[in-house]
Amino acid sequence: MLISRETKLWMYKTMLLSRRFEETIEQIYLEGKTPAFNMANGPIPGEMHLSNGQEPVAVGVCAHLNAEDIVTATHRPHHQAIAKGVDLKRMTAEIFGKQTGLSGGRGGHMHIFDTNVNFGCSGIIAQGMGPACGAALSRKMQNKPGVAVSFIGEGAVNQGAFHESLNLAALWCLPVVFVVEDNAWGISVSKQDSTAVARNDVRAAAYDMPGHFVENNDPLVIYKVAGDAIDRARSGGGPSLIEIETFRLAGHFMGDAEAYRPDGEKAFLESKDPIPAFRKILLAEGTTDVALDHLKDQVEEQVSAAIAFARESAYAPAEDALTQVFAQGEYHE
Amino acid sequence: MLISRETKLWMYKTMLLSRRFEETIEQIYLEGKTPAFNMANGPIPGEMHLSNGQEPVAVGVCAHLNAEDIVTATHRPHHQAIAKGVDLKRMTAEIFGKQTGLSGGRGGHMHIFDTNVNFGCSGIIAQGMGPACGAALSRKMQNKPGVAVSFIGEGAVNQGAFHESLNLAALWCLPVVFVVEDNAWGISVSKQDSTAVARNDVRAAAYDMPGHFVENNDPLVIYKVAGDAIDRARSGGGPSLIEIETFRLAGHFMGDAEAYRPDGEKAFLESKDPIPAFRKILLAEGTTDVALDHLKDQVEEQVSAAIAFARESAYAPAEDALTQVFAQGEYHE
Amino acid sequence: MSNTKIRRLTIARAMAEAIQQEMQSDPRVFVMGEDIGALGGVFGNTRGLLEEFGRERIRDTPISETAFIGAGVGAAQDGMRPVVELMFVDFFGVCFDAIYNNMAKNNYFSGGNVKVPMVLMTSTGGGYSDAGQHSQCLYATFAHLPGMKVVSPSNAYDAKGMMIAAIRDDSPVVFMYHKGLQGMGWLGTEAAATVDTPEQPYQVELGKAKIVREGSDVTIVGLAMGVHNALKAADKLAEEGVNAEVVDLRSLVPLDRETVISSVKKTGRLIVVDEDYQSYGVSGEVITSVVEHDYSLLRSGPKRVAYPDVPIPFARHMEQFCLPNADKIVAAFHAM
Amino acid sequence: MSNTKIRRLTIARAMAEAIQQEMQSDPRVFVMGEDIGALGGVFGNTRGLLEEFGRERIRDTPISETAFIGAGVGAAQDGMRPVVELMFVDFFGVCFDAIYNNMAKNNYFSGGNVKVPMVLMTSTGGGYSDAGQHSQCLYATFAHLPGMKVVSPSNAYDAKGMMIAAIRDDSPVVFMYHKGLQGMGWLGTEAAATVDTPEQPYQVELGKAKIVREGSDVTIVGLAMGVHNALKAADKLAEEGVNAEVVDLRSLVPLDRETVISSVKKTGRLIVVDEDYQSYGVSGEVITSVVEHDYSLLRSGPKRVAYPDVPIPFARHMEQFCLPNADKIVAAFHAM
Ligand SMILES: Cc1ncc(C[n+]2csc(CCOP(=O)(O)OP(=O)(O)O)c2C)c(N)n1
Ligand SMILES: Cc1ncc(C[n+]2csc(CCOP(=O)(O)OP(=O)(O)O)c2C)c(N)n1
Ligand SMILES: [Mg+2]
Ligand SMILES: [Mg+2]
Repeated sequence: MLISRETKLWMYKTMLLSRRFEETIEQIYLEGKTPAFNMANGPIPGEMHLSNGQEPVAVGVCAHLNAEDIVTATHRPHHQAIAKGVDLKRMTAEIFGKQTGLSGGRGGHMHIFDTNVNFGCSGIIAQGMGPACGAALSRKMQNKPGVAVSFIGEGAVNQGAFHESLNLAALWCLPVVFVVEDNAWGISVSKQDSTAVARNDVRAAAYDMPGHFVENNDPLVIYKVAGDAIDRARSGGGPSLIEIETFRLAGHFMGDAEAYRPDGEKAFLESKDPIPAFRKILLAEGTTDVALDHLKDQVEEQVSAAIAFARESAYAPAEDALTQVFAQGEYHE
Repeated sequence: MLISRETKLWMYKTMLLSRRFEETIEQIYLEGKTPAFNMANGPIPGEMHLSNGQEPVAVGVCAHLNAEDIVTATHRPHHQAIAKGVDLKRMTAEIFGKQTGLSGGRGGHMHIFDTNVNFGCSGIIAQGMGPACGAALSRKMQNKPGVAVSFIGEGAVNQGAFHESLNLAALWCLPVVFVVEDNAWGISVSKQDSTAVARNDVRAAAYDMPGHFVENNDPLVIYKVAGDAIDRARSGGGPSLIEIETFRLAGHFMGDAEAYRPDGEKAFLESKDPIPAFRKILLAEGTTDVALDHLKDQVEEQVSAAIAFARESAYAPAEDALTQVFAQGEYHE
Repeated sequence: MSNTKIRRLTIARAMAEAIQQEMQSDPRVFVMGEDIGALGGVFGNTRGLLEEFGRERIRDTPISETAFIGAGVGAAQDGMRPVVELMFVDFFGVCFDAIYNNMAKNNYFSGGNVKVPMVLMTSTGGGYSDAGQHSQCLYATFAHLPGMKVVSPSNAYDAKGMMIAAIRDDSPVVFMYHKGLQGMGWLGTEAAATVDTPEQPYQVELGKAKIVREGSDVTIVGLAMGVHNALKAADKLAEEGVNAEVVDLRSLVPLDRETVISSVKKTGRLIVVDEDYQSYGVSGEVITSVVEHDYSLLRSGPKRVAYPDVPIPFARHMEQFCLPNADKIVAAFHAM
Repeated sequence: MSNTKIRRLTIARAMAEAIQQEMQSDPRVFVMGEDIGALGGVFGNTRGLLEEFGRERIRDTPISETAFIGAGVGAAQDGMRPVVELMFVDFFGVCFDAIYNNMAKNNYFSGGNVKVPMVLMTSTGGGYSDAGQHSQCLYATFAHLPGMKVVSPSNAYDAKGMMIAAIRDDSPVVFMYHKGLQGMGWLGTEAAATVDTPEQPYQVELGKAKIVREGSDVTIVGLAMGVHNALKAADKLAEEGVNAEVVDLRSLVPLDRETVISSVKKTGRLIVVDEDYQSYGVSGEVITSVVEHDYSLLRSGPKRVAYPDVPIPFARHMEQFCLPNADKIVAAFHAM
């Protein structure tokens, strides 16, 4: 599979966008949380799971997706959302809990839903997998185009939903691709302390579906492997499982002291940060510094605009908490 | 693995005991249920899942178990219970709902618990698997002998608990063996309509554990394969997965019209009934008809005695329904 | 009696007919679940559908409730209208996250942008010695958690109309059918649930209770099997000259508190019948709804006739000892 | 104040100390759960245990709640006394069968022959904007189903004594700890939960409510965070000359109805505070328990201050709008 220069630049830019977005969110998240760190305070309260370092997965996969394709994401959804084309302003506003947010502040950062690009989340481990199968089934039954991609972490593979969903997808030959972001950690528990096999691609055989493993967080390899799997799904060939080695550069969530990490791991991973690495490749391939800096400027602007939008937006009336429980907007006592 | 004549005779006799027990239960179950079949009536109300045809699995596996070993069984537990040495009289009384039953009538046929031989059940698909891991863990932590065997049906392999339990058992190297009774049907749904692979032994690779498949319901092969797996578990080698092709000669439960079965399947399976087949082998190996008939007589006596015990036992006072909810025997409103 | 033809259906047939008619008129409707195809549902409520609609739209599933109920959510969100069966409500423990954390909440989490028009149908109830993992009602377990409508019919007429309403509803609806009312002879059955049921599609509005017997002396509230026990109790009380009003809740969410309150206004007495476990359940909610609304409505202490807080025993006499019945309701009245 | 040393512990430390002491004295006790090892539990309640007891007895698990909670059941049945953590109660939907159909019922199914001495500890509660899948209480969801004790402490003294009692109990106990009381600064915390806690092991009997403030004008019943809201409301009411009695339920199963009823006998007024969803929940059960016992005890209509029947919103102002608080309790009193 050839990768056009345009696609590579989109990938780079999107990685950058995700990174700059999160770096900015990180700063703002800490507002109101010093001197004493208290999750409940500041303009962005609650848990915050950053995806720094995992951008290659999101862009390598989502480069193959259109708005009509479905993505189910997790508690760590920013990079995936951004790569899928979720409205950045409204997502940011949602993370701030504002009325202009994608759900008017009801969902927050673990519940990003954008129907325009068929993006959804669940904060419960592996629980996007069944819905991804269902969306894929819906397309198949309606004879409508579209594949579903379900992202999960390597910790999620030991959840029953993983097994049930892979079996169902294979049995019904659904257009769905399961992507495991192997960042080596499920909170503080390492992959080897949670999983009986070293690589989850071997588990694909249990469902008679293709399994792939991508090493070293390489966006270009991810692009190729994901492209093949997505093409296969699109053309009626059924599901695939892809596990991708990636890096969690930050803690599990903000505030995580990460004492469980082996010494030196963080520094080592930072030295392998995929964004500078990808920049080097692009430069080596002849893209100019100027061109890449220009992308960076565009990204800065997008992020600033999104943050400004979120900051300037109003909060919904508090009573709106009692709306949108049921489909007519009502709630029933 | 050599099989002693004594073991073979035990296996034959136990298969016979299970069969004759169920044939008798079948008759009694129908008492009070004619002319109109109504599950709620008769001396044995409720659902009744027979295991006719599946006896080889139970005896081939349980031949290797002692009272201290743990078995977790399913909604279809008679053959396993009998092979594990559950008190037949008290089990029968339980199936009749009598006070002398293993649980005084609280459990019934899907909830057979005999602590003397570490036997338990759950009527929920695959939910014996976690407890089997836990019992195995308990032995390991206490440095006490004993392996756990978890029986499930081939329909149960697509339940999340299967996956989670196999991973946990492998990860923690637990002395547990998972035995899948592949009778080709989960109620009315065939294996191929529920499972993405033809044989579940391939799924063992997903947990880096040995997987075995036994064809054609052969008690002697089952004995060998199970023996190896149980030895392995006993000696600290960790878990195994065994799938055994077996035959469900009856309906899913009594009252099942079995319209979903392909024409001729039942007759074909009956022609392969493992009990006469095993008898032939034993005869060929030199056991006499007289000796085998003698076993049969013993079995008849055991069954009659168990049924008589159950019939003659009293029902517990109805108010006993309100006891034994908590460990002190009490219940809390 | 008029000369229009009486068409008595069991609840099982009424449900199947409702689904069939909706499938005929709306290609988005399909059914998923265990043994709902060739078998027609263990409790008969999808019988005949496979023959008419084929395996694409009548999908037998593996025993993977988390995956296929989750798939129902995903399909509903993508524009389909799945009717998904959880064979026994007792099995909710293997798949509840897909139900209560996703099906029920995604409308809210998405600020109303994602609709989940899914029906989860599931069987409830005991009385036929199916023991403690196959006989529960769990009404309150579902009704306690926000975001899903929870309904349970007591007769075929309501079953058909409520199923059609549920399928057409843009909110997720949990449709609980009581096994003892299905009209499946092999389970024993309450004959009074098999009633005249129009052939033409019609809806019974979800969230509205119904006064199924008018009376002035005591209000007996129940749903599903409880309604039949209440009606039988009302007959017995009538022999004593006591005039009981019976309210069929039909729906737990939304709960039609007004109908209950109006009835109690009239009668001044309240008995709640519930086959689900007593504590933290339906009876407490109904009683509290009345007393918090107007403490002076009741002329004597309210009563509950509910399943005691014990797992359901297998033995018939033990189970029957625990189950609500007409005599217990009459006794509750006498104790008022 | 005496000169004995005050030893203020957070609930997190009190729980960890209780487990530690039981592990020291009883080799059958061990801990399983996600991130309970090196991390010491996301909410701090196993901190320090890995260092003392090692990986065999302090077992980090895969994210496989069905398997490891099921394993807890199997180990408990085999003679161990596992303390198993479900990180957030909100996750019960992926593993509830192991809990309510096995852990809770096997004692009964076996006629009392199989004991399941297991503690399932799980975090509850919101207030820090963790949104709708990480902020629930689900008290009634657990308490509704028979066979498990369900308790929730409001302070460190009770937490330690109740944890020790739970570990020593031969019945399964669900130990629900409220995140906002844990004393983990990063979650915000209710300072009043951090109280003097003896070093020596001691038990607080499960199933006994406690009057944490005596009064004569109104009974305010709550548990966990609700107790602190009730106490704050009582302070405010005191300024108006109203003397509120506050009952800390501490346990939902067994539910100490007598203590509540005795209190209402004295005060004639009842307010129930509950952070769990309102309908089909704790408030209905407590109120009904009083009115069915003696309808004449109440001098005015009972009130509930509970979480409305909506998923928990993320935005702080929306969540705070929904949560019970002291002002709402005071307002409820004024509306009586
Ligand atoms: C069913 C369930 N169990 C536990 C959790 C708590 N939890 C949230 S994230 C997480 C770790 C997930 O690890 P992984 O899947 O590798 O994703 P990552 O955080 O590394 O992106 C856990 C255990 C949850 N949300 N859902
Ligand atoms: C979680 C769960 N889902 C569904 C059922 C209903 N059910 C009982 S037996 C059965 C089929 C089981 O098939 P299999 O595992 O092959 O066992 P078999 O009946 O063939 O022995 C089903 C679906 C159940 N008991 N538990
Ligand atoms: Mg991870
Ligand atoms: Mg089978």
